[in-house]
Amino acid sequence: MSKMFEITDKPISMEDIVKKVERREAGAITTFIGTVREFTKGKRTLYLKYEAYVPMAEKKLAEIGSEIKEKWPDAHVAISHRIGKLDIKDIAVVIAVSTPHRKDAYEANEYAIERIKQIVPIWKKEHWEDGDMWIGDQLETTSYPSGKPEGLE
Amino acid sequence: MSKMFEITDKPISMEDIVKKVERREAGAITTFIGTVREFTKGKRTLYLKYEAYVPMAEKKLAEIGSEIKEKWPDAHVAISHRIGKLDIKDIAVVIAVSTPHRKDAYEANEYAIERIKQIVPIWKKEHWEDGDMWIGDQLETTSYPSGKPEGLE
Amino acid sequence: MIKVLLFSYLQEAAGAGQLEIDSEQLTVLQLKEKLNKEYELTNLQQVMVAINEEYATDEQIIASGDTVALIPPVSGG
Amino acid sequence: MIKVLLFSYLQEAAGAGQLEIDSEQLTVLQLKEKLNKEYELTNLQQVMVAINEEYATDEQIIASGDTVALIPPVSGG
Repeated sequence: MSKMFEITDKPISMEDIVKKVERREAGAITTFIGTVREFTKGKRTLYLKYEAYVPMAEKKLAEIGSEIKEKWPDAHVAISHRIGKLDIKDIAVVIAVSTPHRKDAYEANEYAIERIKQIVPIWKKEHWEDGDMWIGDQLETTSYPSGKPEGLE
Repeated sequence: MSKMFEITDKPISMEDIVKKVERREAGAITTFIGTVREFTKGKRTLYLKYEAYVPMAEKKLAEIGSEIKEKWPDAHVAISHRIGKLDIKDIAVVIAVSTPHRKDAYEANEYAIERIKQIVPIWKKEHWEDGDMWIGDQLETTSYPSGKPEGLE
Repeated sequence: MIKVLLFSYLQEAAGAGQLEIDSEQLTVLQLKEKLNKEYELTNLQQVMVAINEEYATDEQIIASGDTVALIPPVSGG
Repeated sequence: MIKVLLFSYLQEAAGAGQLEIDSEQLTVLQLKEKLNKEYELTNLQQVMVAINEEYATDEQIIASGDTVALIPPVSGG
């Protein structure tokens, strides 16, 4: 059976992830598709590399699934994150959430991406025309002001 | 060229709609996929029929696109809504929004589905085991308390 | 001549998807009253009207040559 | 023996993805100090530590046989 929460080194098909959450009782499905952006603050990316601590990352993705189940009991969630070399426009992550009511599908989906950026051990290395750098967080610094990821229990 | 806002009587491929908004500058794509739900308040749906005033519906979808462009200038939006007979789990509507920043992609997407339910001339007829009914609005009554769709300028 | 398009339950109630009203000019409200009297379409106060694919108010004028659509509460999405 | 996994820039800084620390028991903070001294890994106060795939605080005890991972600020998604 296919995993609801997975780290993969293969291209991600959004339709496959959506299929994992499709149900006869759920009329609303939201997806978030994170792709590799060419320009970030005017800087041109050539390609990216993602690296993960795979077993822990899959565990943390599943944990996000459990958190969502607590907050939105009717939601079904599937998340796939790709690792390895990704080119511009390649899909890095797909989050699919199905719920009976659409409001929940948006909220739970956004919650998932926020949590991924806080607790899932995945790292991105940007390769620009003039060099490369491991990206430490969404502000593109490598430090956490609080000394640890926000929102961590 | 494929239309960004369309009413179609053919099955909708979510990947096709997503492709319409993919860009090298946009790292975040959200989709909303509305599917035919089998049970609504305990009542079993066998299938649905959607009908539209097609030229006006496409015009109103494009108008929603313009509204979004005003509120979220960086967003690109594509919407396809299917009409005709749909079975359980069939896709009725796909909304895809790409933006450089993910928060906007969620907000603009949710705005689109809310507006569709207010101003786009599409009607759903539910076919249950024990009969059928045109669905007047999301509360499944056929009247608007205010005499016209909310949020209509 | 004004062309009137009907959808959803109104189409079933009238037994036709399209009517032709022989009138040079009338307001949206007057059209609704006419349809109520001549075609027994009820509860039209719940129904929006579009003139040439744009929503219109009860006071707006419909002229010969216009295409009018009766828009019952929508339920797409 | 404690197994220490390194990722991202720490892996490049140490020149290895995995280290083995010959110790029966030490706290997370002690491990960080040890890695700083013996492997010249700097700025470890910004780095989270996971013991057997769970985030741990500086005070938590690491015992021989545990797998520890240094988790620099994450950037998935």
